Amino acid sequence: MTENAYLIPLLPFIGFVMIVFALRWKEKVAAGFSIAMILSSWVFSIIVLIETIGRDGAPYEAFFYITSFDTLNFEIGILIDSLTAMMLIVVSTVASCVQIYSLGYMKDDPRFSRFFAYLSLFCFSMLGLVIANNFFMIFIFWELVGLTSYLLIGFWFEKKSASDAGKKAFITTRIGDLGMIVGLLLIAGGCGTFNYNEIFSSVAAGTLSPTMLTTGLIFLFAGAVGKSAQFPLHVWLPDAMEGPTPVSALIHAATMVVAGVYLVARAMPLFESSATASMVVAIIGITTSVMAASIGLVQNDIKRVLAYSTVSQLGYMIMALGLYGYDTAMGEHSPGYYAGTFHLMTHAFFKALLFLGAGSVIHAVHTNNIQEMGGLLPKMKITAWTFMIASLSISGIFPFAGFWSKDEIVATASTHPVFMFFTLAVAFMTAFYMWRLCFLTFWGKPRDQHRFDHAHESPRSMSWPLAFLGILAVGAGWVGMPWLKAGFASFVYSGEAYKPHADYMLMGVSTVVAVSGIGLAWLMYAKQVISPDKMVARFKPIHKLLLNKYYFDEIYDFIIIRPVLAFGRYMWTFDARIVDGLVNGVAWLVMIWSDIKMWFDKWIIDGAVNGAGWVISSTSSLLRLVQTGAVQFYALFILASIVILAVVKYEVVYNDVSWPVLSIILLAGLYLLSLVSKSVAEKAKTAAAATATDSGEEEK
Amino acid sequence: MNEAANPGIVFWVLSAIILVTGFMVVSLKNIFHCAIALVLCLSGVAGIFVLLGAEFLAGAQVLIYVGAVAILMIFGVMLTSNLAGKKIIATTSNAMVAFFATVLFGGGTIVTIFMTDVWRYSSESLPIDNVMFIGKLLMTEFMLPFEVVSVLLLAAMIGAIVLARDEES
Amino acid sequence: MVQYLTLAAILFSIGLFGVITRRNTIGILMSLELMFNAANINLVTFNKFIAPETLTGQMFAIFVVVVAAAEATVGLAIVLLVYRNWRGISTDNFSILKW
Amino acid sequence: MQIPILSWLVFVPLIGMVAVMLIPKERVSAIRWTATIFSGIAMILSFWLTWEYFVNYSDTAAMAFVEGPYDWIPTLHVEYFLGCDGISVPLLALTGLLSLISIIASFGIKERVKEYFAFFLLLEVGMMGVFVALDFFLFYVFWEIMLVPMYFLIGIWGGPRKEYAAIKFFLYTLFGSIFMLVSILILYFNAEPHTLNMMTLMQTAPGMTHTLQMVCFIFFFIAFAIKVPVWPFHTWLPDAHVEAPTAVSVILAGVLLKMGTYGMLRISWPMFPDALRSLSFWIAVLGVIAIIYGALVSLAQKDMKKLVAYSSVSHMGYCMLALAAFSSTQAIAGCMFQMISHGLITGALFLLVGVLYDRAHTREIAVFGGLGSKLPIYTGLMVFFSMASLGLPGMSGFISEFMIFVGAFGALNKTLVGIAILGVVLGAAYMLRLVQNVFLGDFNLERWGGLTEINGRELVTVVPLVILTLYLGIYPKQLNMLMSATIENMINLMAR
Repeated sequence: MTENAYLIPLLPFIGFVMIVFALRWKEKVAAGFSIAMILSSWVFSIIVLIETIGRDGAPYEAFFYITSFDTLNFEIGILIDSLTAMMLIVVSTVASCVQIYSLGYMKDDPRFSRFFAYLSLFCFSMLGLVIANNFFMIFIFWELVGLTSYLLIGFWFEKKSASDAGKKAFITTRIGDLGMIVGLLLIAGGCGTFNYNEIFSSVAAGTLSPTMLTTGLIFLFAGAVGKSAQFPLHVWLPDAMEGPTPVSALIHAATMVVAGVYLVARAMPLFESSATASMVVAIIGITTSVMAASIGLVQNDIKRVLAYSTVSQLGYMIMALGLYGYDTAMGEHSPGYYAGTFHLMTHAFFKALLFLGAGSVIHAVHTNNIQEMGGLLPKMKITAWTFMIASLSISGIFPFAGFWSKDEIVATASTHPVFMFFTLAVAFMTAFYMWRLCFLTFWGKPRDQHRFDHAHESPRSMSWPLAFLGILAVGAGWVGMPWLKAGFASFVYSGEAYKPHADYMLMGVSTVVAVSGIGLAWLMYAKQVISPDKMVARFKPIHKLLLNKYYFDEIYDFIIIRPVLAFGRYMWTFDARIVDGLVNGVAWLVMIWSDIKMWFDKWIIDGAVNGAGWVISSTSSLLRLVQTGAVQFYALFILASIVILAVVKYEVVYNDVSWPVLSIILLAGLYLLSLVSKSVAEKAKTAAAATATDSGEEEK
Repeated sequence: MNEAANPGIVFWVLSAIILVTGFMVVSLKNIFHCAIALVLCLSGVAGIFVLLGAEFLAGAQVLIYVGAVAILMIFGVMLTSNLAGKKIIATTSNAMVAFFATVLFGGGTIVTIFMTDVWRYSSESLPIDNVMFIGKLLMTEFMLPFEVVSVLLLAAMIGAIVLARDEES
Repeated sequence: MVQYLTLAAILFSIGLFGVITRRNTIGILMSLELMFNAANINLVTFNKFIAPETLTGQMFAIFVVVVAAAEATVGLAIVLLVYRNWRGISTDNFSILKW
Repeated sequence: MQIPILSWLVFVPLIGMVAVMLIPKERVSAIRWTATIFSGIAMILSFWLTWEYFVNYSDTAAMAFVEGPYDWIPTLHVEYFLGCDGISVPLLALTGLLSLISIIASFGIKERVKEYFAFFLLLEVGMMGVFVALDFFLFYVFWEIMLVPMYFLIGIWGGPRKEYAAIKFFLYTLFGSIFMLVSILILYFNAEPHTLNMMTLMQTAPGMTHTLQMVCFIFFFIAFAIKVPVWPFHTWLPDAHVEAPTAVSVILAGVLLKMGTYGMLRISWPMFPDALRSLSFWIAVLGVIAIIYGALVSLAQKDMKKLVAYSSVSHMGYCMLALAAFSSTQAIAGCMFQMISHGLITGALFLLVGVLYDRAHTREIAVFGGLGSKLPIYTGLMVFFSMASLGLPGMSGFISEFMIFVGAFGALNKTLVGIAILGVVLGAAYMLRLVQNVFLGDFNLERWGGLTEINGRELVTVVPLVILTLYLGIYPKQLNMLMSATIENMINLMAR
């Protein structure tokens, strides 16, 4: 199966093409086909995973060149190693669940089949991204997932906020992509190849200077920052929640946003060589994590809380990977790589579950605002329980999946005190805001009776995927238990095998932190021992800052978007006024010049011309007499001219006459001509009379 | 050679007739008389042709010019002009100038003829059977011009009919 | 031979004079015939005295006669037409070359 | 002796023009179909030529299908000399395709149909001619031939300010042509023996003194830069595009702009390598300015056509950047790709804007909104080409831009190229703004309820462009193979 792994991304693509060109009008068939395709991909992914485990994670690579310029080859190929196999499973599993879930969620949407087409296209792009064997190809799919994300966020494009969010997502991630291009150009261009393994070996051989490598890696990481919504490009992800909830679950929680993490993990052999770049990665990661978690504390939109939670968790993973790179560069062992990828997987499952659960809730109560929910537990049992399982998981409670992966992250950070502090702070905040969400949504009394009455459990197409993901949210972490001999760590490890060991001390600390977070939330929102309002009042400035998300949007709007737009307008004015004005000015000058010339022409040149014209016209009015219009007269004139010319010629040729003689002859000729004119004048006089007499005679 | 130097008395008589009648053609006021003079003049030219050994041409001259063209002219005169017998100013007002110019032209030409004293006379004589020779030539060497000229005549004929036709008929 | 040529020259001049001065269109045509005949005399003369063996001169003369005949026919037809349109054939009537 | 296919290619449209002129002007549909058939023949010829070239000649850099040199005006050493190689063949095919498409897209023209199509075919003659001429005189003649029909096409069938636009276009181009003529004369008199043969001059011209090279280079550059158009010679372009009828805009963007870059690549770059080396940095600067400037100005546009027009400025800036990186195969190949793909994409965008304009009689972005729900196919196509325009992978624009970045990054100042890459983001910004404001958001049923979906004829014009855009984006290998030998040769020439 590994040889045919290209089928895994290709099947959803077939689904996309079929829906667009053939099945568009048959909604059910379209959805069914799409789901069938992604399920096949899922099955294949499992087979690939098993085969990869069988190979002990040895990479399998196959590719062909699409074209090459000079020595630079552009290739399309697949690389199956443990990381890829794991990603394939994650993506196809979540995608399958989400697609099935969408059957119910999008049931009455007028663009139902289009939704599935987009989802299929996304699955194709995402699977292609993870299966790629070179940076060129990853960049292609990187952009394609961006496109599908754009299309899906703006799926309900009649809403201005949705289309705005789509645009924002696309452009913000594109800013990151810009960095990624530069990074690729620096690294791949420097090495003369795009292929992962060739680049890795080339860098290991020291082709690139350390500065170049560090710069390139930081730029490359910019791509990950954009895609994984890291600080400072995180602003698009919360807005992206305008998209349909399954989309948020699939793209903006489980898969596309982890592409950045995947990229860092994929490029880890490079980061291992650059401590600076790795440190930048780690710092960005933890900054994001803290910032997003703190914003998540106060948000009231259920999906936005989850979005900030996603950002925060992604920051976790990035930090772990960065710390791993740093430690390795420093020659120390670190579980960071394993921790980051492991958390990536578990997070994908429980976050997808959270989103789908949130979607189920929204589906039931038709609002996003958690302040208007409450007490939904009895009405939506499956949703509520799976949601709470996922919350436990994300909070890091034993033995849920999140516990194992988060524990490894804490272990990674444990050697760096500052990171350790913030990591635990984030863990605390995460537990708090997740359980704030749970308590406000499912516990207590309904705060909006009307919505509560309306609420109901979702259809089976929606609840079954929840249940399935719920199982994964519990069990997915068990593959990474530190006591396993050949667990996740040994599978995914890229360098020398890392033997995870159970550090009960750290486990204890993180559990305490998580439980205290949950406890605080319980006190505030379930027991209501501590009034949230009082807390808000006490920390008013901070609360306001957090509620407004540190004013990032406003700041960007103020320092980037408006200036760029204004600059554009200014440039346009510049274009129309100055550049074009210059051209028109030149034209104007030419016009002025021609005006001057015209004056000159009119009075000086025209004067001369008119003078000449006057002379000519008076002469010609004399000569006009010659033009009698009578053919005979012309004949006579010709005859006379022949005679004169003949005489002149004769004299010159035979007699060699001098000019005086000639002039006499010419005078004679002139006399002849004057005779002619005279006769003409007479004729002119008589002509009228003659015709008069003629006609008179005729009448007789 | 001798003949070239002295054309003989017949020539002079014919020349006189031609010139006098020719002058009458251009100067008489009655156009009908002019036509009669033209007939005489052309007959004289036919005589000159005989003198020059061009018997066939002389015949053709009589037939075509005297017989056809002149008669055509007379018909033309009679058809177009009801003034056939009337006297009007025959010449245009250019007459004096024209006369002067023509005299100069003709004089110049004659002077040129006489001044050219080296005519390359041929020693041979005309073929005896003049007419047959012309016939042969027409059918061989001048075949194309002959045909062309036939077409021209035909065209002229048709053209004349078309032009002269009354619109009503 | 010069005598013949002189005769032709004079005849030609007479014809030319006629062409220029005749008022009557038919008169002009007649004068034209005179000029043609003058030319023919020249052709035949040269044929006889300069190149008798080929008869080319006579041939040319014949063609001139034919062409002249054609010209006369067409010319007269035109005159008839003019007559019908202008009710007269005096050249004073049509100085339409002048505009 | 093989068939003189290049001559046929050039003169088939001319025959078509004569045929169109012979048809009575009332028989409108006969005129349309005659024009279609003749440009169709030209297109088939150009495709066949491309195929033949691909099969038989693509591995050599020499001119193929050469005709001549035959003496034409021997006293001036002017020759009739045609030929094509890897850089002209794809452009010929593009010209053939876009001409046919434009003619089909012009079926909606109602007034003075006969003159319109006659001019259009004459325009095609000029375009084809420029790409195959190997004699400077011939080149110049074809170059100028195009001006006349273009002037009338804009000036008669254009929008409200058509006269202004037409005259501006005409004067601008003529201004450039004069410089070109002077430069050609300098080349002519400096060659010993005097010649106008490009192939000969290609060998001798680099031997000229540096000063003279600079003069010639700059003069040629002005002529070509106006056509491209390079900032700051671009101001004719928005006016001409906005006022021109749809099909003429397509040709203008699709082919005419390419003649500038083609001229640079064919003439000034290999002929004056010394001057090129001295000036390449500044050319790159101009390119980067064009990229950023064009994108920023696009961002501020209110008129769709103007937006696309300014995006052309930006996209052709990439070509200039690539040309500045003359030592890199990737850059030059990228430049060729960009020429082709810009022709396809921008051509299609103009067609699509024209489709909407035909129905709505306005092109103002702000008055539309939410068309996505009413016109799904049209929206799909428009979004497709917007994505192609902003360089989405899988479409031809991505390949070219990426190639240019790779090449330029290696050969030029990295900061400069980094700034140029900003254009990618700005490109996304203005295209997405267009898409959002026109197709997304609320639909004004009252005002636009009567809009009809894109019809069959219009689909016929756009779909080939979709296919080619995808084909070149997914499988660029064949086009690359077609050009690679020639490009290698070009680079060697430039490196002299």
